[in-house]
Amino acid sequence: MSLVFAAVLSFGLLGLLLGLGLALAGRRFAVETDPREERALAALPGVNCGACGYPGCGGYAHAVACKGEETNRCPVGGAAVAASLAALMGREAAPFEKRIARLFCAGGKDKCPERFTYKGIISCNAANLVGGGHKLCSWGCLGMGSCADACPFDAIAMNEQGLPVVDEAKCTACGRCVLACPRGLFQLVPQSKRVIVACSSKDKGPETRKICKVGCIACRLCERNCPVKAIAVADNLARHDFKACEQHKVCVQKCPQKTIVVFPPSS
Amino acid sequence: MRLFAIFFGAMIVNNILLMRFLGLCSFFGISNKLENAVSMTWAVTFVMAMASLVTWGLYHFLLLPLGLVFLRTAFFILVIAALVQLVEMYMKKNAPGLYRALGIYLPLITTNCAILAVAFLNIDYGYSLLESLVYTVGVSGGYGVAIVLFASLRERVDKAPVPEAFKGYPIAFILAGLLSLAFMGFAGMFGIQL
Amino acid sequence: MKTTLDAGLRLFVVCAVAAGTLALVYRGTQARISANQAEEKARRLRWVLPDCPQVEPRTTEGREWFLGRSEGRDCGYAIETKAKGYGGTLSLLVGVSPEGRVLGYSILSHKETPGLGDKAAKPAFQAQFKGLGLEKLRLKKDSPEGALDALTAATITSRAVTLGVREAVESVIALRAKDGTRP
Amino acid sequence: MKSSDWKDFTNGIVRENPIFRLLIGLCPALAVSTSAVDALGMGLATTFVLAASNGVISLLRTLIPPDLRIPIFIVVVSTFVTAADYLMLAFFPAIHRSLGVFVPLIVVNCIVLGRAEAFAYRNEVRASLLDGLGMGLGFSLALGLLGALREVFGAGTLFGLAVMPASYPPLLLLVLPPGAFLLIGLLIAGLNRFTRRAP
Repeated sequence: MSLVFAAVLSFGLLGLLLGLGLALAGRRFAVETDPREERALAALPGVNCGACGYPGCGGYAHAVACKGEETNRCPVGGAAVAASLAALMGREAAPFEKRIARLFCAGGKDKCPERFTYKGIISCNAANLVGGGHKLCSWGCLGMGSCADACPFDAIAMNEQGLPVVDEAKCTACGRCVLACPRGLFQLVPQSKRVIVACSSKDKGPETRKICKVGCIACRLCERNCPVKAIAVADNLARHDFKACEQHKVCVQKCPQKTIVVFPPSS
Repeated sequence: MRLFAIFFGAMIVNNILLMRFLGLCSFFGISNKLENAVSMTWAVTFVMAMASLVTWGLYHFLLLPLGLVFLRTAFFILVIAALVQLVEMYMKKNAPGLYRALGIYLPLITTNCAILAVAFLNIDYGYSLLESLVYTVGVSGGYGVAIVLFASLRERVDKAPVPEAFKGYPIAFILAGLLSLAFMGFAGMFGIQL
Repeated sequence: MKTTLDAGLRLFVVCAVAAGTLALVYRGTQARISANQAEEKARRLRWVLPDCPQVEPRTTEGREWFLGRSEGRDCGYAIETKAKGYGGTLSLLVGVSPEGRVLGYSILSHKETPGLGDKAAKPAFQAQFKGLGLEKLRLKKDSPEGALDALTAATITSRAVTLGVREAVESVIALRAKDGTRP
Repeated sequence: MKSSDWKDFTNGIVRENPIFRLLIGLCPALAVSTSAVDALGMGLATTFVLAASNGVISLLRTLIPPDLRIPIFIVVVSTFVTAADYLMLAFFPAIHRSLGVFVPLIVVNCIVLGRAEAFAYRNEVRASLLDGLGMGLGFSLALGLLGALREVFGAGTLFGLAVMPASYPPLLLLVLPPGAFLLIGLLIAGLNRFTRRAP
């Protein structure tokens, strides 16, 4: 009988000891999380993409709940999350403008030839390292799809010209593609601004003309003809001021190279 | 010299992951990102060292004298589980970033076969306290070496043109197979056999 | 404070019940297990000392060994030895002839990897040991006059068995010499 | 057999097969599957422990406070494992001799604890028992398949009986640790190929 007794006693005591220890530790190490933070975290999409500038949703939830951070910083969640966070925190939500990732290059295989065929790792970063990229234009899109891989929402697909096409419905402007592109060709542009200069080449005009059929040759026609002066050429490259631009599309007709394009009206 | 042989044998020749197949559950799960692998190694090393110390003491000073050797599995695993839960609470309080990165994997460390196996091997091999500590550090070192190597390889393989069916875990397994083959090459170094 | 105590007590109850059941299972099966083991040992002794009808256990200098007798003459000795195998300790029962030759061995318990190390218990590997004296009891890969082929991919196990058998041969002869009870 | 029961039971065998789909419980799977007999023995022992502990845990689930659940699960599982170990020693000494080191390791087999936490703690006894059996069977089938493949190609025998022609040089790699990794990799790839769904 003593064996059973010894077993029961020793193991039971160990259990008691550990049970008390765990419960006490539970209290001593209790992390007083603000209940609002947990509810805020629940309202967030939980993709931890960091587009709000915080280390993941946990960080943003903490900032909103405890540091009075604006409730519309989560681009992925968009207006819905902004509204629910505001309701949670008892503040009215600030107006929220949906943004879309736009590619500032149109140099597909048909428009900008390749200097050599690249047979290495399928990633733009890798292709970019090999002799400055296999495309004739050292500024343009390499077409290896790193942006598509990086997109957590599958909003980017590569077309047969090797250019990424952004699906406006799926795009949540989380900014992953902006980081993924080694040549920084992606920018987050408000959805209502549909006129984009589809080029990022800072080469001189005659140089660009030889390299790419749709490159910006810095002829400044757009700059002179824009009724509201919303476009200017700097470093041989035209760029819109999206706040001033009122979508007259004059620059689109004037551009001899057809570099300035209008993204199709959002379906 | 004997301590070195135990250490090196545990770390490289009989690597706990690649040769003894212990601790695999977290090995495949967490090795997709390098920094996860590194922080996991620290957590495993810490828990394994503590567990070995406690279980060695428990065995020699409690179980053996009382003749309760048949309870050793229950005793060991309960102590390890409590230990991991304590580490989890401590991390939640003092290192929230690390906790968020490793959240799901902490309970899995409890079920990490390697830790219990090390506790058992320390007893079966009849190691003294010092020897079992050296063995444990060797094993956790081996775990670290294997998982960090594997994580960096896997990050590289994710970019390679892998056929559709092999993407994800299948290619990871084949990678592990090759790594294990490489580790077999260490057999016999310093006279430590496979 | 109450919830802490409550948690402690709950774990106490669960552990106590668990330990209780295990102790009962252990005591319940203990008798049967030792019966199994005793019967198993007798079977192994007969296997290791083939032509010795009576086998008497002996203890000299604290070590237990077995003396095999047939028609009033020694026909062999047997002893248990331990060796450090791949998966853990490996215990052997080794039969030795009066002239110090191996009559046979049997593995009592092992934790070798199934399919690899456990081949050491298979007749093929054991047959090599029959009739070998101390000088030949080595793995071929360990020394030139060794006569034993190691098991593929289980060198540690092969070497452990060899060392176990060697220790048996060396110690049982010495024990027999010191054993004063019978001529 | 209500339809939901059937779903619980088959869930573990195909859709959420522990080894090929959830990739848990790999430790014994790779180590013991060098021969079909050992693999199946291990699988059945695990099934017994899994079903029993699932049942008991879901029986007590109302009494188990959330932050104490892991230690209590562990105690329950280790009790069953040690009991299984001793019962096997008493009644099936032959199988026990080959599975020796792996029976205690069932307690840390991620499936047992995984199912306890994911399923048994949240569902009533009947479903948990079925889930435990299903999972255990899925584990045993996958383990058996692995064991058979490795034994046939690695040692030329199946259940110990010579299957391949004598001239067949056994592919020793399969019996060794690296072979197990490669084999599982290929099997999962094959599975993906047919079911057109990445795990």
